[in-house]
Amino acid sequence: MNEPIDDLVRAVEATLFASEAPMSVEQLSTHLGQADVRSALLQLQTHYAGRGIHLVQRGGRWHFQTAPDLAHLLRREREEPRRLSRAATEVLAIVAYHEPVSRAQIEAIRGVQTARGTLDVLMEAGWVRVAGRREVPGRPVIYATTPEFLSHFGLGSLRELPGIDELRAAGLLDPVDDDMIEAALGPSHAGGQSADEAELDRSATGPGQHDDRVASSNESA
Amino acid sequence: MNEPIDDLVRAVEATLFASEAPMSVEQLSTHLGQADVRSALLQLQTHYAGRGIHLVQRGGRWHFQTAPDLAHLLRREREEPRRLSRAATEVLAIVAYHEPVSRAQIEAIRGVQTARGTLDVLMEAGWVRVAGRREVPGRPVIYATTPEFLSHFGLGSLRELPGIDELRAAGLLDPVDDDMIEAALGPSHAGGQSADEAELDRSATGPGQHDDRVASSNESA
Amino acid sequence: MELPLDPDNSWDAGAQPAAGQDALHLDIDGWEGPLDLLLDLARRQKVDLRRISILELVDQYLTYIDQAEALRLELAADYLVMAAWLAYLKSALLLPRDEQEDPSPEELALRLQMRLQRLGAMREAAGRLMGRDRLGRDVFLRGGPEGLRVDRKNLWQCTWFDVIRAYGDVKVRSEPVVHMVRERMVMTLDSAISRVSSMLGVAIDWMDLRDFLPPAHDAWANPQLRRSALASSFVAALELARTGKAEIAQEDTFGPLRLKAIRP
Repeated sequence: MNEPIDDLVRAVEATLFASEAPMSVEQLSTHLGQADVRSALLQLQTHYAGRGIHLVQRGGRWHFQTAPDLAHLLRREREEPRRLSRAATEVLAIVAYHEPVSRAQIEAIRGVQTARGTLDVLMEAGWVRVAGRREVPGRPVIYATTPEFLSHFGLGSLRELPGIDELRAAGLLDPVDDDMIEAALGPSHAGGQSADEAELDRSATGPGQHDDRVASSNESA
Repeated sequence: MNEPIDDLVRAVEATLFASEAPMSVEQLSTHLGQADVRSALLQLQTHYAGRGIHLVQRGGRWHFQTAPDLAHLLRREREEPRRLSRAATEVLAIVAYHEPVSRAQIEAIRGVQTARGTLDVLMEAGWVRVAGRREVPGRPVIYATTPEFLSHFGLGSLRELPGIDELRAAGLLDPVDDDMIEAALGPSHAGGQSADEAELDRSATGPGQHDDRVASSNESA
Repeated sequence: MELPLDPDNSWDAGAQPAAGQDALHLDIDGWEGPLDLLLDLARRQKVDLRRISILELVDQYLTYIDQAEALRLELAADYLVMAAWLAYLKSALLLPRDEQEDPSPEELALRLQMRLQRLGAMREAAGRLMGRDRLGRDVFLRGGPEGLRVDRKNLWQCTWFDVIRAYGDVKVRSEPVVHMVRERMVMTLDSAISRVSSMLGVAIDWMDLRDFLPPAHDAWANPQLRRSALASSFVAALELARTGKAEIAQEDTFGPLRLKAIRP
């Protein structure tokens, strides 16, 4: 019934099935005695394309997952994953589309201060990580997405973010330089603190203190 | 490339894939709206028969598992080259020259205590084995080399190990100066003791010590 | 304007009951700051954000703030600051140009529009992101993976030369330090006794012990041998005194030892 399958293809198939985590080409190759697994991966991807299970690549790592159109069958009996607040989803989108970004840049785009807790939630979910510091005065921490972010949202890479090309073409993803931030923040932050002061305040009073406005509201709005 | 697959087959495939435990026909059927899943299961079983994963039924429950001939992929051994420590090399040499030897004898010859781990390493390497017990009080375990030892070091037999005279001729038994002796005897001997005192100290460390005198010394002067 | 305060919970608590301020219901809940409110007002113009009328937007915002104040809603300061800035922007846009001004009111309006577009784009992107087929919600990994295990195995390395060199080292190190006394010329006790007693036999008076030594020439010139002869002769003298064959006398400490035969 089936044509015989290449041994390497079988080995890649079995390895990815058994693995508890997505595997990069390098990891697979190491596990399989330095074999070149690329063509086997593509063969498998094609083979599974119409089936109930798909082989996908997310951020350079490969894994099997159920076909999206069968979600209705599988979602049943499973607890709905907790939903992120609108603030958190916005921050996540900003990190993903603009990465790496500092908190000040996130705040410049959103026009409000961002609770420390919001970024913590995204880091706890494993979608956002600290990606170092920007070498500008104050050396602000910068944030970026993780491979888990790509896996979770079914993205092969950040280039697959919805609408990213259009947004870039429209200049809406241009880096927000510090002067711009200052000018932009002018109106909404005129009453208050600089980002640094806010940061200091926040660390003194505990996380998330300032953000009455952020942690509220639902995504649907 | 692939013929279209029946929706029920796809659903069964995805459900079994995502399930944390094997599922019975009844469970599957319940999960999939009372569908008759038997034929789908058989189709899948046939489909996967030659692949890297198989669909198997155990005690009335179905699940995917790695093809038996690929089970070795689940538990890989990675060999990491490691250099034998100096202590282990010495113990190995002593076993080779004096086999069968007890641990006490090894210690007596080396003049220092030998960590149990050292012999374990040599046994892990496959070069030394337990060769029984010596029929003396305490019945100490005795150690000997293995055939792997000979083959690894390219020896036909232990007789091919160079003898004392050959070692001397090769300069491997050249006299060491006083500093080296003191270093070997440890710091307590640094203060210029007489040879006799040193001798007494040394004989306290264990039996077998003095036999070496026969094979040793440079009284030729 | 005060919203439920739940700073530590960025996860949506689910069905959030609407605040019970029915009397003040002005569709004001849920703004995340003035920019958020502006964006919502701009969306109500039902045109592309790139084509919104900033003047209209400013009016809407100011009206909104007026209403809120009329209802004695407590507005956060930044809403008021934004209102003041927008009022200034409006007047600047309407009044005759002041060429000196930089940035120009048009430039400021453009920046505001850009910020609204930027925020609008991210908000939309967030929605599309959340709507994707998400792992654990829409698509699933294998439920019971066997797992891959890599056992590390040490591949011990050692050469034949390492082994024999190690053995050589052990041998050299553990070899007892043997101090061999080189064979050398000595006067034995026996010969000293016979020499001393025979010389005593012919002596008449006290004799210095040193006079019993062989003459210091040839082999006996060797200082080591002379010392050996002296020592042996001394012991011989003691032995002869013990057996009652000789007398020993010494007048001062470290003075010459003198011997004399005891005649039976």
